[in-house]
Amino acid sequence: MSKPKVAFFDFASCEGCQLTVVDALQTHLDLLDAVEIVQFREAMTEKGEDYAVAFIEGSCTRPSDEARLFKIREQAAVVVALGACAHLGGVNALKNLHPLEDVRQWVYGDKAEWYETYEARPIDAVIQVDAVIPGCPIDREEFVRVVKALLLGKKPPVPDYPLCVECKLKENVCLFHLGKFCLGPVTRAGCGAICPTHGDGCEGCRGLIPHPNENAMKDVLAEAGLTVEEAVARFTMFNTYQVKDRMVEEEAK
Amino acid sequence: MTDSIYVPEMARLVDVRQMTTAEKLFTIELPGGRNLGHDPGQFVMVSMLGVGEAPISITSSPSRSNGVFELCVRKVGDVTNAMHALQPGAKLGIRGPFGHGFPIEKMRGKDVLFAPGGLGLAPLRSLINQVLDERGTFGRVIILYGARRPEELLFKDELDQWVARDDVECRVTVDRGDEMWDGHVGVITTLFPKVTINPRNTVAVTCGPPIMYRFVLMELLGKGIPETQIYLSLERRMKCGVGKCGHCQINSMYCCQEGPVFTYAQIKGVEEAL
Amino acid sequence: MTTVKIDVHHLTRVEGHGDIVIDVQNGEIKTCRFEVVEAPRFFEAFVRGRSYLELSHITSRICGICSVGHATASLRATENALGVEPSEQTVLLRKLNFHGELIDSHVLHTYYLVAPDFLGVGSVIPLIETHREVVERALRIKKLSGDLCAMIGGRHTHPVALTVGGFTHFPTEQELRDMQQRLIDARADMDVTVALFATLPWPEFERETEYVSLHKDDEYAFIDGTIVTSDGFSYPISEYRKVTNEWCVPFSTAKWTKHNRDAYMVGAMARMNNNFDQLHPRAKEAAAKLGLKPLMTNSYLNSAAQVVEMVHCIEDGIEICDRLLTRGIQPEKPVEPATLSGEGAGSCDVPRGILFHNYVYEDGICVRANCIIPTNQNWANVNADMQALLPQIIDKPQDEIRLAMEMLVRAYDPCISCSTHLLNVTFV
Amino acid sequence: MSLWILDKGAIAPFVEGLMAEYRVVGPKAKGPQFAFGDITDPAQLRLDYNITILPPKKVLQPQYERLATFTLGEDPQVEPTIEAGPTVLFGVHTCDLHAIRLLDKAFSEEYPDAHYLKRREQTIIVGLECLEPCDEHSFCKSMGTLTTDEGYDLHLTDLGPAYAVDVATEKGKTLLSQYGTVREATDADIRRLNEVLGAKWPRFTYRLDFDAAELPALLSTAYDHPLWAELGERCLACGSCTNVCPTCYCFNVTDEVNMHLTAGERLRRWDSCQLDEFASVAGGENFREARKARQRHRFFRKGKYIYEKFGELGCVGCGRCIRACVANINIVDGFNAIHGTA
Ligand SMILES: Cc1cc2nc3c(=O)[nH]c(=O)nc-3n(C[C@H](O)[C@H](O)[C@H](O)COP(=O)(O)OP(=O)(O)OC[C@H]3O[C@@H](n4cnc5c(N)ncnc54)[C@H](O)[C@@H]3O)c2cc1C
Ligand code: SF4
Ligand code: SF4
Ligand code: SF4
Repeated sequence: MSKPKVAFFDFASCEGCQLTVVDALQTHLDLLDAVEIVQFREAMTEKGEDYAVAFIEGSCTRPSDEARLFKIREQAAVVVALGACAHLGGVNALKNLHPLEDVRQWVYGDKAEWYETYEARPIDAVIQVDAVIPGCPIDREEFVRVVKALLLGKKPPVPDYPLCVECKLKENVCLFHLGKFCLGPVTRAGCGAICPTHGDGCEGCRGLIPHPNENAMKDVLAEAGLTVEEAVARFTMFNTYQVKDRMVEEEAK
Repeated sequence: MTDSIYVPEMARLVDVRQMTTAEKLFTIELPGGRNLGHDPGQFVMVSMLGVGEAPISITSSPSRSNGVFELCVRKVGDVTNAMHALQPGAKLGIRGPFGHGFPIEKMRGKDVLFAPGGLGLAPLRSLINQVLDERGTFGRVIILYGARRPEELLFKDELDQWVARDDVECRVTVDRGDEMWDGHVGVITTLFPKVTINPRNTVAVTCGPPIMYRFVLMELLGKGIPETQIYLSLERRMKCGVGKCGHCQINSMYCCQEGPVFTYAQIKGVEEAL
Repeated sequence: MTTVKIDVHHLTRVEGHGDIVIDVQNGEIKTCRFEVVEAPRFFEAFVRGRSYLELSHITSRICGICSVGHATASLRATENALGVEPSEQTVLLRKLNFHGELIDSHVLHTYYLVAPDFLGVGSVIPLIETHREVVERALRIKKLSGDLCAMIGGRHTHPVALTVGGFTHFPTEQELRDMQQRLIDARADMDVTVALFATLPWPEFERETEYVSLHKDDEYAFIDGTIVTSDGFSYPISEYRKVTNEWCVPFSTAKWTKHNRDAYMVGAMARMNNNFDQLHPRAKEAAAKLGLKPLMTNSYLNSAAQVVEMVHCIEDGIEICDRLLTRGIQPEKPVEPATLSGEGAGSCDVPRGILFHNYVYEDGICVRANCIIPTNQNWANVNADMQALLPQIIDKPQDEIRLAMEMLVRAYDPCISCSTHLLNVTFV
Repeated sequence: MSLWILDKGAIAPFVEGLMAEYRVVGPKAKGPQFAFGDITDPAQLRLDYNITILPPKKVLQPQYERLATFTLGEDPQVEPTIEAGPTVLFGVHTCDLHAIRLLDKAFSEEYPDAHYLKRREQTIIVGLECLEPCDEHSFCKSMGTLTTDEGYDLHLTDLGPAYAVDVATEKGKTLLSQYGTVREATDADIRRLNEVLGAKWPRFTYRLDFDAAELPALLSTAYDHPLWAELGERCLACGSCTNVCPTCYCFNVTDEVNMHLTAGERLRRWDSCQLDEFASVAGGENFREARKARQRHRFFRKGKYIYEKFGELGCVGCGRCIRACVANINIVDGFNAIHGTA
């Protein structure tokens, strides 16, 4: 079997996910035996254009990004969204909570019109995405698992169940028992419950599970002492793009 | 042999036949040509190592085993995709047979009405062929088979033989025909008015997609067949096949152990069953 | 007469998107600059409205390479704003975590991004075949530093356990002991690293500029201290604007800065120029082997200075482990804020140079924020260097010019993704 | 078999001795709570614990477990892996002892599970008599699990300065004689033991409004009870209730391969009937799509289905699911509500 050619691309992001890919090599140098990397700007100069698998990091934040995305989609047989920015919009989408003009002027002042920008969005808002590797940043081991699944022609093994499952299986003390807050019950697992394990509530970086009981989650947060605004703010840290419409609807009510 | 119930035995794929665009027929031989020793309606857990495991009904009849058995598999996901990529000679893991199949002894002397829909013919075929091989011990044999389109009909050669036989009343229908199709058109339930039966002496056997059950059951009950004489084969997610993993539970019943064949009486009113 | 046209679209082996544009017509330099084309991300605008507890988690996402640095600077800004004095244990753990990130970032830069230039290849990947032991050593050091970060912060990139006033999770003493041993074992790898980089033919190029960094009298400053410049200026962190003076240029989504001259430099070389005395003795030995001593004025040597800093951080890391183990790890609760309103600035000298975060809070909610990233502070200097270098090499083949320019920009270890979200807020 | 007295001071040397030969697993502090874990220093053992986050089930059926390894290629081979070693499970409360008995049945009936049974066979259980309720959520008295005379090899009862040790099996006897410094119980000790056991009962309260034996019958009338819809509204479907339950044993099985796709392993992981996809099949059908149906399934499993299969209730009253549920779904309140409206 010839090695599949893969390429990495980045849009608005911190490049932490690509860095995590580089990190994955520390323990999985054999990744390089299994795939041929033809483009990875962060780590190499060569630029091959004959890739079959495209890993895309980052959100689409300006109209000119779209053309680049279309081009990638046209070439790649498989497009994988790498990390929360690409999968959800991530922290980039926090700016969508403010009027766009205000955001531009706040940062660039009277030079605002020099810099192109629009509402930050996940990649699948622009092109079809075949698989996602969630997380901010992605989980090293999950990245490797997904690569292996792609090699096998299997569905990527990204869990659909909530974080509480992993957290409980690790036997962590639940943060709600410590008087803290956590989005674990509505957030997709797969990170090994890394935040609760380190004493901090899940912030939802892996996105919501398929049928989250958002109302019950808000009730739980309220009972734990958050105001409605605070509870909503917790949802928006990484999922603004997903929950914003619903927030607007609810406010209208 | 292994001492773990979860570890498959590596069997050899003897033959693969494309049946429709989505389904293939796999002929499989256990090590040493050992007989699988199954009852009609039982299933095996098929392992594609590295990919996973899936329950698949044995479609061949125990009466025709010849040291091999057959599976008719639709390509829908990981395991079935991997199976469809196999070439004859390949190895695949088999555990089983598991579950309770059709109680053929209880059917002897009775009229048997088969009502498979689509891929539902796969599990029923093992029973149909055994009944036909022991034809003398049964009353009437009626087969009402429906598929969505002519090209989705399974086991076409056998269907033709059944239709041709004098001792079998076999009718086939498709939801939508095409220019080549000169048979019956309509959903499977439109075949029912065409047969008259003696309900007391008839056993009905059906298998198909969940939506089909509701309508077929209405017909069967409408014909007066007792609930204890209607058999269905149900599909559930299964991770062990041996009554442990919990996925296949229908209320208190483990589909893999008590089923996959149930009488309508067993599942009637069970909200989770159909 | 020479005509050169170079347009390196999306310079590789750097973090983020930037283009080198050179246009020389008949010997006359029309354009010679580095353009930042990274998509702006607007952090300062969207952290408004967020809780003080979230700020370090959000701003760590400015940069995946120096997320610990951003988180730490952010925490210091918040703590200064809200009257929080972190405990000694917190200070030690943060420093240790910071060292982990610095080693990680420097090994990435020196081994993965810079070394291929000297070995004549386009990336680290071919080196796996030709220089396997070099790659394996790099991976080893990188894994060590990543594991060090994960031991304290919970994961390598975007630390979890760092919070305002302390930590939400602590390493066990056993973990610390094991880590200390690994740091000690890494000395061997560092010796070979120093020897390797001592053999590299650094390009010759001198251009003296102003060097800006943090400074402490009693230690090599990475977190807190005062801002000092090689031109003799010194400011408290809260007056960082007197140094940074930001301005926008049309071809760059990142802003530029200037202080006493038109440009200044930050980063490993700047730190070493200003704080050479505070380096660990073993790091000074390494510097001697690499032929480095203040005042260094060849920007290419920034990468060599990073090697010296790696040695320093490993040695200091070993000592910090000692101090923590002697004290014993206490599961301290984070220090609560004294007030929920106020303004504060925080600063760290992160791998790429001095970094500032500055927030204003009202009732625990951020209402204004400003972050000034090291790479931005270097842009003006990068361009000044490019313009100084070009006439010296203008007669060389275009490919050589291109490579020299790429290497020059890369020597700054620019982190372009972090540098594109700046703002001019006038604090009133 | 017989009763012995082990001074509290002799616990540490006893455990120390065990550690040399066995993996010793016992309750340890985990932040403000407790968890069973490997004892590497007798001082870690917290026999004063109230309840652990996960039940000791995890020693017999680990959260993640390798079932088999395999090689791929022309002639693929698969080998079972049974990971078991000599283990002492130390300090198991009585409700959990009842639960282990139930698991023993579940894993040995019809198709015996060699993976579980091998570990079970290699595990020596030291029980610990509960003298007061773990906390406000315990309802062991209602479930009849607040004491037991089987399911352990040794059983400790705290008599103040010493433990009374009930020796129930040969294995227990050997263990005690090899590593324990004990003396035979005197009549006075036995009197003291009876006093202690007698005094514990009033400290526990009945929390079910009815006799637990009525549960299966009660539930047969409650399939369409409005409670399920109410719970379905509140339930987050996070699976915590079943993951902490000592009698839940459902699992999922997945394969992992190496990078070269030449070999791999088959793994099993705890699964939960509360999760969205648990009962879904190819074609998109989900047979328990609604959260209310999943909650009902849990209640029925605990109060009826398991009983029908094994002759014992599937709930031992440990209260872990109540503690774990962030949405405050309470199985006691649920059962009582059904009883109240039946
Ligand atoms: C007793 C029995 C007998 C059977 N007999 C046959 C037979 O004879 N022939 C036959 O072809 N099939 C038969 N089946 C069905 C067969 O077992 C399934 O189609 C099979 O499990 C599919 O496995 P897979 O790995 O290929 O698919 P999977 O990869 O499991 O996926 C199948 C489909 O389900 C979806 N899916 C997967 N996981 C989830 C999830 N978590 N949530 C929602 N959707 C999901 C996928 O998207 C895909 O479309 C039988 C089933 C049973 C229980
Ligand atoms: S800490 Fe969070 S993820 Fe863990 S169990 Fe509690 S709510 Fe779930
Ligand atoms: S623990 Fe509570 S919220 Fe979670 S699945 Fe169980 S009942 Fe639902
Ligand atoms: S159902 Fe709840 S109370 Fe009963 S045994 Fe399980 S976890 Fe404990």
